[in-house]
Amino acid sequence: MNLSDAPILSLLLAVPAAGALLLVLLDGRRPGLLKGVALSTAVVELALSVPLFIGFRARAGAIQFAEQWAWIPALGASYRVGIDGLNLLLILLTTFLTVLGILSSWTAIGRHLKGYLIAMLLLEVGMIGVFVSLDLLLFYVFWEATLIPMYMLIGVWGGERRIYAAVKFFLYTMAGSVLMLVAILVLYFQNAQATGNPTFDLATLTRFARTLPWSTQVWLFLAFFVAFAIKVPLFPFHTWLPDAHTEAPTAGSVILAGVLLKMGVYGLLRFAFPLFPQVAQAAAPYISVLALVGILYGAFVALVQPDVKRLVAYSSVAHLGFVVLGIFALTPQGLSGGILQMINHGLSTGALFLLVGMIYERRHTRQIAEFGGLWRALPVFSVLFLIVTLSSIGLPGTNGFVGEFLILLGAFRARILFGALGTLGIIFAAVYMLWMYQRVFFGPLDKPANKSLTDLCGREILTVAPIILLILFIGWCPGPLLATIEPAVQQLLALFG
Amino acid sequence: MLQYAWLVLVFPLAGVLINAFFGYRLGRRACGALATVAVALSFLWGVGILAGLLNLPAEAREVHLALWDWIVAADLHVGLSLLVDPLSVVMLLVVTGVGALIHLYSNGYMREDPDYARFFTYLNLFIVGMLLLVLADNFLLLYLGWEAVGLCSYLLIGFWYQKKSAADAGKKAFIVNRVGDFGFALGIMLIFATFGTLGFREVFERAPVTLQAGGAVATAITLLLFTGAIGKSAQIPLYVWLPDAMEGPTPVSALIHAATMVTAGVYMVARTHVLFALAPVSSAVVAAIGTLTAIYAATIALVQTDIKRVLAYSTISQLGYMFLAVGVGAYAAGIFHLTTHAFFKALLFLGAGSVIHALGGEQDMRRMGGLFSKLRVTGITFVVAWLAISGIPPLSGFFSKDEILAAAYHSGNVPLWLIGLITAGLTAFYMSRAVFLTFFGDSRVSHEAAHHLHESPPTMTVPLAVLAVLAAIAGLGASAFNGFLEPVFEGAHAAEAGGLPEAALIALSVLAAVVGIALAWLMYQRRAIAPERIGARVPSLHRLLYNAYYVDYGYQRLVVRPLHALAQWLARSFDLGVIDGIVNGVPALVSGMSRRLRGWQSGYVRRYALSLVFGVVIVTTVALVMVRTI
Amino acid sequence: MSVPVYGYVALSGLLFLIGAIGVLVRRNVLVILMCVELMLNAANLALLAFGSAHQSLDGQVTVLMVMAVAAAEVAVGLALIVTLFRHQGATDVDEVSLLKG
Amino acid sequence: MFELILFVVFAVVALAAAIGVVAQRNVLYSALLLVLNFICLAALYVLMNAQFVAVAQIIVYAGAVMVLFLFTVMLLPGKRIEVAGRRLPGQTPLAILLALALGAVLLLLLGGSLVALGRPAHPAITVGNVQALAEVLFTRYIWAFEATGVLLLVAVAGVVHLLRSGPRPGAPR
Repeated sequence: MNLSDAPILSLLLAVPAAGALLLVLLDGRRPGLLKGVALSTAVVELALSVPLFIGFRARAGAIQFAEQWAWIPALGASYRVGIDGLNLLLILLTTFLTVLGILSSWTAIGRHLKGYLIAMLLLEVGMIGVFVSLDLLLFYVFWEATLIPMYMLIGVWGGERRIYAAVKFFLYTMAGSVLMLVAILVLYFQNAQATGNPTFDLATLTRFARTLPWSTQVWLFLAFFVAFAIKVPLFPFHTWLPDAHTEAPTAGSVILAGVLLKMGVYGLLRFAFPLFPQVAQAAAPYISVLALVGILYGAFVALVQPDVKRLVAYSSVAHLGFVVLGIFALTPQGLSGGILQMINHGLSTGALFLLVGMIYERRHTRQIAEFGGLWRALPVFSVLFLIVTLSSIGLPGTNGFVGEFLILLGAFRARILFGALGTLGIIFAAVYMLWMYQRVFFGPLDKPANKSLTDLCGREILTVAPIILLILFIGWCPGPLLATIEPAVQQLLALFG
Repeated sequence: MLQYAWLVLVFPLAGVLINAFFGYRLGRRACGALATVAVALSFLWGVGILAGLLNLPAEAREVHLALWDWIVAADLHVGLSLLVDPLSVVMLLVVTGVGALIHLYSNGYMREDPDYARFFTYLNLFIVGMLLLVLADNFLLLYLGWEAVGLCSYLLIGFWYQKKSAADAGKKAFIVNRVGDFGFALGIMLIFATFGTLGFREVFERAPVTLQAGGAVATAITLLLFTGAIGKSAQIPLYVWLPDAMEGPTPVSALIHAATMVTAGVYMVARTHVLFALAPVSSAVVAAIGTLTAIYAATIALVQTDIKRVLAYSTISQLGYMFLAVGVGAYAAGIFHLTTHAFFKALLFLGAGSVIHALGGEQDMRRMGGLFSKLRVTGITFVVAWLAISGIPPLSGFFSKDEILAAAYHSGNVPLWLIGLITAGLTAFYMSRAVFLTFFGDSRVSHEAAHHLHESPPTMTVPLAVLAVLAAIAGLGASAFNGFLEPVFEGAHAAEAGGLPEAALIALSVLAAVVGIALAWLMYQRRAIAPERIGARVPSLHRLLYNAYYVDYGYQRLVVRPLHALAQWLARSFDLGVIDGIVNGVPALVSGMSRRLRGWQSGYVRRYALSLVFGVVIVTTVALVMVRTI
Repeated sequence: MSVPVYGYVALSGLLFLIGAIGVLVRRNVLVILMCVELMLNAANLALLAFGSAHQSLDGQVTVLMVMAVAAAEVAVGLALIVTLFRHQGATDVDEVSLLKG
Repeated sequence: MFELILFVVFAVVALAAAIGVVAQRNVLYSALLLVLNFICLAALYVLMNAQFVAVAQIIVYAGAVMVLFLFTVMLLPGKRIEVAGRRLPGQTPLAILLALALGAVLLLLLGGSLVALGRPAHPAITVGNVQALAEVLFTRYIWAFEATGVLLLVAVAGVVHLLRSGPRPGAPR
């Protein structure tokens, strides 16, 4: 049987759901069993996603592994999934980070472990669903479905101000998604009225959207854009992020930074661009300015954050600014770099959060002022942190450089000034990350509480090591990834003529 | 042979991996030996490459080795590919040769340090980065090596990370370099936007056609590239990181911050000479900045009391010379000076390291003196290096410096030459001062340190001796060197203008050196002129020079603090106040309204019933109004 | 001379309003329940009056239904009151304000 | 004429009893006044030729419902008389005001059409015939009738459940 005929995508959705169901039925007082089941589910899921990469034909360009069933025939909504260069890597990133997320929660979660693991697996279902959906209603359902487990993860297993952060996260994202829902419905009804054939199918609606009057297109684009920009988050919609990140448990932060933010960019690429290419093109300069402001602003604000997690959160604002700058350059390098940088950011920031989580588990604080000279106590940890830091500041030889360089090159070719200002951002990235690194790891080991810290154990190293390997691999051989992205980029570029 | 040139990278890379994972298990000796051998093997392999290159006819000495595709996106194709030509081989040999010697030296110098494995890992990693830099066949790979050595520099400056000043210096070096890299990166992008490729061969082939000579694009590209060079090679205004970089272990200062990494900027300008040839304005800027830096740093070096700081400012000054050379089109002379400088400056640093080592960490020249008799090998080799850098014939520095001054003179820019000449005198002066204060005169060594005074072990003195020989005789190979580099820089010759004859120029430069030495001898050896008196005569000038023109202070005040204050304001007031204020304001408004409405939800059933009746009255009234109006 | 329909309806309205006032002002749940019965009966009266005015039996049928429902309501309501009393020891509605926002 | 007098008498008594129900502070008296009100209404039903309904009214309300009320009043110990305690401010005046407003609005809304409705043309003919009522009830309204039965059944079950569960009287709360 041909690999691309297997219903892998449905399996990807079903496996974590089944795992979650199994967890529901298990005895909540046996943490070992629960963790074992959750981890094996995630690993199976990861193993299932690998054939996607192997079976994917980069040159084919079209949607692959497609599946379609009627879902709500009366509404014209269908279960329509498939992958192309745009979402393949994001799916891999999701399955990969979920495994690491569960591994990282091995000892960190004290209460309601069962609920926690169920939430993680359901979150995975939602994320995969978002990435594979090719039907607007299906997409919307999955999009909202990711909110609930994440809300739980922050609100139940979070830090001091978890309720505030969770509610803010939920309401902020919800506000955006409601706009998107309105836009989807407008599109749906306009199409139904015009053609008499109600459908939520993306391809059909894409063809239809071109025929709408310009002002309608602008409004609809804006609605989609705001929803996605909040998720990204693009300046000035970013303030939910530091709170959510700071309060979320480690795995929550990893998934949030690694995957959930990418849903915003993915949404722009998958929906906003093809549906309203002309508007996107016209809006590109303005949105690029927002992205640039985000890059510099995120860097500045990150500089003075006293809390490591908050610092990383603001660095995410800057990094996602890079991504948006890249994709709105609407040039081949910019788009390739933007898509690649999504993966890169997922890896490096995910790793940063994992590492911060490990030190938090030991010291129960994330205040930079509480650390200092940690290299003496935790050499392995420090080296791993260093590599991830370097990836985050885009040092050549790490994945961050490839992405950032392509983005900046793309932006530069579109508008020289934007490229130049974006490049300025890499200076600031070095400033805030290295300063933080210096304050945490260098200097004398003078705090008594830090002296007795133990270095990473095998499981923890195992959690971070795969990311480190990927960081270096993508830094030196991004070829396979870029080749996967290429056809999607070409298709996007074809939209803009 | 040549197609296996990439093996030079593999040896140190293997050293990195082995030492990183097993360094401490191998033990101190094995770890250091492994690192040294790795670099030595690279050097030997480099010699083999040189032999292979020499076997080829002069015009064919340019081999491109494509290893694998690195970044491919649409029309961007960047390969991980190496370029072997005379220029890169010279750099390769300097890096691995001096590198191997310094590795050997480090075995002795770092004998006491518990973190030896980390040290040698970094050092080997640096060699890898530097080799990538000099062997790169395209701008992006050059940039990769560029950043990689920057990283190693950062790590090695901050090697003793528990010292705050060291960690600070490392960070400063990295960030200041990033400012330069900002320009470099933009330059690369502009090159791609202009040529559609980043490969050296393609760019240089197309440049004369695509670029208009003296045009804005050519000038912009070259100036941007030069910005990168300014950062890496510590020129005005981005030199501030190099003096602080002396916080690192002395072998690091010798290898990275004197002999190799800081010369990467010169290498880059030489490598892209085709572009600079098309941008006379940029070349003039390069020469001007180089000259200015040369004399500027030399004046600062006059009054420094820390021996490593003297050497650091001297390095900046000598780098200025190299830029002067490449700025006036004397690329071979620049590279030649780069090479000889690598020998004698590494030697000076290693000698200084040996002194510091012998004195148990003392770096202040005011507490040295009379060490020549105690530290024989160090003393003799240091004297050789001193004479070489001062430009006394027939030592190497004389040849290379003289070539540069001659080129500057012949380029028709007499002021540049004159400043260069004065700088030569200043150089001779401050180096002599350092030598006299350190090795001659009365001992001002503290009693404690004098007790432990000892010559360094052979692992440290052997490299000194080898380098001393090289520093002494390298000048003799000047014409062979130039001939070897000829094919790379073909067509880029400084015009031979009239004016003073060659001999007169030589005489003048030697005279400057002799005057400098003599003055220092009078002041610091004979004490005929008390330096303190001069300092007291113009205290403000002395303070100005001693504090390096307060540039660091100025940067701190004008750049660092305002930016930091801005960041604070953005984070505290703007982000939490304005943006988050709006975000939190909307729900606050809603909840404020609902708090008022909540009064109705009193929990009293009868109140609810009352509301219900009220609602009925309203509805019926509306019905009534509607009935009446219809 | 027969009584005009509006007489019955007016009486029904007055009874309804008295019942409503009772529900609103009294605090004893039992009395409130009685007032509700009063209102139901007022409605029944109106139903019958309209039914006879239109010569229709539907009014009477509806009243019968209402009676059944009222009986059920009284039964359940009293049971609730008893339960409430067991839990809260109160027959005063103002003492039961758990729904306070 | 005789009919009118009867109407007025019963109406006045019914109103007085209703006011008594609301105004009386003793719950027991309220219950008894409610019975009086029900009986008056039954009499008025007879005037409208709805004899069956009137009988049902007596049996169901004055009989069953009232007995339930009285039992409950007796069963619940403690204060049968409302004490003036904590009051909701303005509840009583507002209630009366709203009731008057409602009455006024209803009057304005319906008054005209009610007068236009006039008197029943032939008050004593078919309406009030028990047989006719039964015919309608068991043909057209059979489903409603059955549903009412089910409702009563459910109510019985509910009441039984309510009173069986929960803490016994006097149990610690």
